[in-house]
Amino acid sequence: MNQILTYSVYGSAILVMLIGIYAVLTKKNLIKIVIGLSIMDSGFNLLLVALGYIKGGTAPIFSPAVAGKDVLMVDPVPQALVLTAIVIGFGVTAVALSLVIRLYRKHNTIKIDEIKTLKW
Amino acid sequence: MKKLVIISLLLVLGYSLMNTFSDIEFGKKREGISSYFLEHSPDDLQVANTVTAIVVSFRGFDTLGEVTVLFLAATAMGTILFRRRSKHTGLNPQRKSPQASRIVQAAGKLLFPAIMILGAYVFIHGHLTPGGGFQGGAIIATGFLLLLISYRQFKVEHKYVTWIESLAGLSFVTIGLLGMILGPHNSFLENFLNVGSLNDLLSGGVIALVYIAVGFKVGAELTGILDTLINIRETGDID
Amino acid sequence: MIGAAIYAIITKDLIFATIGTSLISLALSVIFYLLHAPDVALTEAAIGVALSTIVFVIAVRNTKRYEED
Amino acid sequence: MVANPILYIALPLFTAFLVPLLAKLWKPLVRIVPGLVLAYLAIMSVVLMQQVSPEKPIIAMIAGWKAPWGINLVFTSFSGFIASLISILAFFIWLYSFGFKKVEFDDAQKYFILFMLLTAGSIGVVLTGDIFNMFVFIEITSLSAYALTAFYKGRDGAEAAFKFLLIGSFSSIMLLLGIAILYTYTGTLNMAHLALLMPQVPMHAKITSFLLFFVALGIEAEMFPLNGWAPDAYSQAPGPIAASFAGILAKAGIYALIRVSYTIFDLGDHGGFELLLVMGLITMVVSELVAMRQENLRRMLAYSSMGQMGLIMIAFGLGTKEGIYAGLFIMFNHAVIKSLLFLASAYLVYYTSRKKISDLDGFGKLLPLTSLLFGLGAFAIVGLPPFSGFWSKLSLLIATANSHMEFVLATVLAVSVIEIIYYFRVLGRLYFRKAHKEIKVRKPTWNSVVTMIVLALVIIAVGVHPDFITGLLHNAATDLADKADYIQKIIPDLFSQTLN
Amino acid sequence: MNSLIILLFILGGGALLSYFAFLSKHAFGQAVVWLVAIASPVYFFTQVAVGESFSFSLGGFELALGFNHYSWVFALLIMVLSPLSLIYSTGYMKSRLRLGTFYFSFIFSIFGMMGILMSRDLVSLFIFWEIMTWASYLLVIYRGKDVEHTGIKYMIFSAVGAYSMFMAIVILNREMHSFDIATVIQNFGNMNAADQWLTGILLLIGFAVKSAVMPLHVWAPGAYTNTPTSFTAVFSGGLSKMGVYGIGLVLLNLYSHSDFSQVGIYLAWLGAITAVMATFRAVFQNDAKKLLAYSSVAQLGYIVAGIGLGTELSVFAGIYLAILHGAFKGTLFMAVGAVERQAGTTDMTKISGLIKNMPWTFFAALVAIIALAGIPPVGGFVGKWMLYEAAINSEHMFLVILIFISSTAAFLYSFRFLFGLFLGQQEEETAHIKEAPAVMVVPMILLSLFLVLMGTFPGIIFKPIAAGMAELGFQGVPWHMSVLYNMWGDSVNLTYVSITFGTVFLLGLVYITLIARKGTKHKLSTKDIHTAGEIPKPEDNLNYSLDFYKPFERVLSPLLKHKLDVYYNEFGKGLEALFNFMRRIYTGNGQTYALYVVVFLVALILLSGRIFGI
Repeated sequence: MNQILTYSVYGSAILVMLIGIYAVLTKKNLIKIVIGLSIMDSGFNLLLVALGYIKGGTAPIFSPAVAGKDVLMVDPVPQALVLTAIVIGFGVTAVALSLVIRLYRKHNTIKIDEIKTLKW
Repeated sequence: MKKLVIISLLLVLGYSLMNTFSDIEFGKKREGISSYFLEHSPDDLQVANTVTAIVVSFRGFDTLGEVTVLFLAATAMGTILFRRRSKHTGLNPQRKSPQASRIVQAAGKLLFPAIMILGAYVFIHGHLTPGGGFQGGAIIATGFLLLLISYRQFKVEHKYVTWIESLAGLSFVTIGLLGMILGPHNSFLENFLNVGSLNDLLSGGVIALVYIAVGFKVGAELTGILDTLINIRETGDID
Repeated sequence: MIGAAIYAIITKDLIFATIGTSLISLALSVIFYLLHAPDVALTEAAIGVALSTIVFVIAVRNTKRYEED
Repeated sequence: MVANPILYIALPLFTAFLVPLLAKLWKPLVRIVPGLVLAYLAIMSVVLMQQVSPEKPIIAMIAGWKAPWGINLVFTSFSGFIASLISILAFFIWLYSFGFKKVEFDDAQKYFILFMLLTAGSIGVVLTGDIFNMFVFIEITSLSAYALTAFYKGRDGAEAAFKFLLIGSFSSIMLLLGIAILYTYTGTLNMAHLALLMPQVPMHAKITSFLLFFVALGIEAEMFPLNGWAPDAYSQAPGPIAASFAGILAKAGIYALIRVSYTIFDLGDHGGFELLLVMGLITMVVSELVAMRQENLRRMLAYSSMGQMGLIMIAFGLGTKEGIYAGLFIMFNHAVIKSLLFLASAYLVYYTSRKKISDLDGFGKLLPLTSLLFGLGAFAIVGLPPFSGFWSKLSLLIATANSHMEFVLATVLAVSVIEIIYYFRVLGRLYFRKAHKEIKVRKPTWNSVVTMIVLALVIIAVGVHPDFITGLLHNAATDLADKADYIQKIIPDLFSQTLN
Repeated sequence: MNSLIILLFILGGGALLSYFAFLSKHAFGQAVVWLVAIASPVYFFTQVAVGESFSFSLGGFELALGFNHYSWVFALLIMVLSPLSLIYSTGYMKSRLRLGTFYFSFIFSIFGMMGILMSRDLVSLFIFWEIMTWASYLLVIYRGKDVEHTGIKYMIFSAVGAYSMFMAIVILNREMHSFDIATVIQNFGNMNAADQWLTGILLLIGFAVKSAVMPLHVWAPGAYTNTPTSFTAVFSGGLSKMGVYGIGLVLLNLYSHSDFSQVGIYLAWLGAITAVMATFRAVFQNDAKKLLAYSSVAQLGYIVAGIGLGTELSVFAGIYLAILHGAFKGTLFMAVGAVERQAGTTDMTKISGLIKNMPWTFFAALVAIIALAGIPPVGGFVGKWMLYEAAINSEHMFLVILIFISSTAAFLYSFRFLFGLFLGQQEEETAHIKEAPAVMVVPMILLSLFLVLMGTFPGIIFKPIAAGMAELGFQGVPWHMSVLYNMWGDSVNLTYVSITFGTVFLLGLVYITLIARKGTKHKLSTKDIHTAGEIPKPEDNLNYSLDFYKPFERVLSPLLKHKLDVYYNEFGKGLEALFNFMRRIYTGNGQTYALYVVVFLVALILLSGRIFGI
């Protein structure tokens, strides 16, 4: 049971990541590429949170309800990391999209293989 | 053909990642620094939300970095889209796109204060309940987003955004530097206030303050980013 | 979620693709909640579902809506 | 308090947040205040470098938490050396861009914000003792680098920045994966603690994680074939930014790579170093050969820069203390010399709106000082005495020879010949050709002249009397080579527990 | 302070000073150059001596300076030749463009040469070697002619040479744990044979490039021709001798006690072949400077042959010829430079009969040519004789033949040089040419007098050479070996021979100037040539110097058809194509770059088993 859960949770997270990478590597559209990057990040976030999950744990908050009791809590560190990762990912996505807009204004296309003034 | 190659590459990659992670049993408790956090967050810091304690205190530096990343993203977008911050005031009559419907406008008007309050609540209570500076800030930004969408002539006053984001950022760093002067270990971002008691609003010492600063900062930052993007057509003298 | 991801990358209409990513985030947010990570869930909901999507939409509006081959 | 490694990060961030407000007070402050801060950091570097020794690193806690629980900034002889190098170089690059007439006020504001953050991020990468924190700083560095690459309107900066971003995103996701693997197996994020717990990580996870780190940081360190972004970014960014890419960004990248492969992982002697060596060799050969055929001066410099990075990787890939010493020496030289070349080339190329090498005929007469300094830089970078580049090349070759790697030795030298050819081709054009016609050139401003002359003086001073820095380099090499010592200095309690 | 350091300081400081002085005012610059030209030899001859040493530590290396008797011989040459050329060039350099660079590089390359000679360890040797190389490179491309070809070719070959030296040096260091030359000599035997051969060959390549030995000589003619002539004098006369010095050092000193010294004989062969080929090429040059350039390569070939043979006499001859060649080739280049400056060209088919216009220059050139051709009153004869003798004694008969052929052919170009430029009938176009200014003529004359002096009192140069040979491990006074010496008995030395010849020569000169001058009264146009019915057009060059040795050229044409140059060029082109191909890796498409990242990662993962050995 646990084995299946392990494989399915991690597997789906990795699969989402791979789908993202696939989009980045094959799609010609710049926005699609950025979407791919963001999917990639989502996959990773899922993976990291899942890694921190502890069966039977509660959210790592010492609310009055749990105060004083000895409770098992899920690992808070991955959550903190994912928090950071999400925000950073958003920042990168925003910058990427503004670059896409600028590229579109300049080249009037958002196909990546038509934008290669700089080469060799 | 190319796609096939790529897919096979990705399969190899996926296999090796899976191979690595499948050894880690899902949902199993592991040893590590997190137990220390779970122990010290309520005891030393009197912070109920351990994630907040980690984000703000144990790994406060990361948060500073994060806030910086957002600030950086806002600045970067301004640079990339050649946005002139100072010249941009007042309404813009040349706006071509149609107004949003009345319903949306009314809903926006109604929801905006509620969203604002929610956002403020979230970041003020960051050390007690789930949520905190980032979440609250993001919620506030959504509120502004609503206004930006529903009222076409709505303008975010850049002066204020700039002031808020700068002051919030400065207060974050200043709190950190004060920690170097006042804190018991003289280290950056160190708590120098009374930590209060667990599950009080005024607990956690500087953590609450930092998260409020973060909330303002993130809210201003995200609003700025959205505003930059929404208004590029008018201001964007992009080559 | 995987379905949303696949949809997001195969659809030619970028607005729909954007909605696909938004769906991913939504699903992710729920999963985070289920994994006892309310902080992350909240963040993902606010940033991933709302802000990210809107940023994508704006970008699409400023460029081209449809992907061409 | 006055001299604390934290200030390397805190002050630039503070300034960056402050700049928009300063703009409202008095506009010149936007230019001046960053300079003052950087000057302070540069002075602080000198002070700290005198305090630090391999036996006594300076460790700064954040929020009063000791390692491995809190994030620490670790200013050792090694990291401190790189951080000092970066901060001092940043000051000079600021000085160079101080005049910067081409940029309007509003842009200047953003320029300095981004530059401060680039500097802070890079120093953060170098100083931090925590691996996730390093990731955050790498992101800060990369984001500001993307924005700065796309800074100028008229150029194809956006294209370069997008490529950079695309590859940079891969870098960050791999870095995150690597961190995730390490965290799940060890439960810690502190580098020293990771290094301590590394033996308990199963081999295949260790290798996957190492490879992910290797590729991710290889992107930052411009390793072939991951360096597609580099020539574009270097050639499209503003001159001083290209200089800081070479002197600051790439240094942070290679530092992270070195730190990961030397300190965190224990794979070095089991193939990690060989991998680094081989990749360095390939990077160097390919980049230098490609540089040979460039028509665009800035691209040529960019490829040459990548070649130098390869050289650094070779040096560190030897895995001996001599190799580390040589690698550090090359890093130092590359930072100073390449900066000089990029700064000088800004006047040669862009202010005249000429990009091709063949357009440079006769510039020696039109811009005598700039051309002279460029020439000096070219002499130094190819390793001719009496300039500083020679000593680093000598130490690298000695280290290579002592590791019994004749093939590497021969390749490095053969590639050096190619390097000489393409640099001297440019020099020949600059000096010994007649100018095409009357070209309007732009005279360097006083501040850029001062910057370039200072860099040139450093090159000559180190070239004539290398003992100025060999002591520091030796300390740094000693420091990096002794991994156990690093762990012990940072987490003494846990270290002694493990021993018992 | 140590006198060696002061000498280096005079040269190095002088170089920098001259650069800045020329930036401010021309006269200042000239003054500095004069100062250096006078101060450095004066200081050298009065204060510096063999045996002084100076050791210091730099960058973690223990470095040592100091002359030994062997390097002293070469130092003498440099310190005579270079200051004279410096003074000469104050007159020679007409254009004031980039004079600062010119003198800086000039003086700096002298600095480099002196440094090489006083280096007692391999690191400082290499440092000075590189300094000398780049300084001379700046002079090669100074005129801006042919920068892409000649300049780059010179730099490539120099760099290849220097770096192979570099490699050898670091490998030696690995084995010896020291850069000190004395230590290397001492412990050399302890090295394994493979390393001995490797380092030996690499070092030889390094030095052979500078002395233009056969497959590595292609840079030389072009570089010698393109350099401003006042420096060519030093370049060909002094700088190339550094290669000779190095070969001597390697073969006779470092490696003398190992099997490796067998290589010497092959080097001798190469030298001899170089001599023959270059001589043939020299014969057919129309340009006087080019002719001298090829002749330099040829002469260096002899010298290398001499040193390569490795017997006492041959080494002695080699060193002696090296010194002599420095002096006479210096003089010749100076003479050509004077002609170049006054007539505007060195093309022998354009000018002729300059003897009347430029008698002093002619005199200097004549003396030098006599030395070159090896005619008794001047030293060249002795050198050649000893070389023949050594070659014959070594029983490599074919080598003797080669050397003999080349020295015979040298007569051809010697004659052509003299005849083409100075003798023959004067043409109207060249009638207005005047003698070069005194600053140029005086150094030339001084140098030619030095040549005469060396021929007349060979002791002044034989003694230092003998001392130098002793340093290399050849005991005794080598010229005793010579048949020449024995024939004249112990008490007779060359002074008498020279005086006799000199007197005859002077009488002849007096006869020519006083009496025979009246000889040719009737004036014929040099262009009045039979054209077999065809009417010569004005653009046809009908000077008699054109195709001077046409029939001979026809005979040799199959031999001369193959130029090594061509092969090198083809090789270069192939490389360029390869590089162009490699450029395509950077396609410009961001996605491709991203793909590289993934491919690279996957490749590493797949190979991880091999990389990490599990």
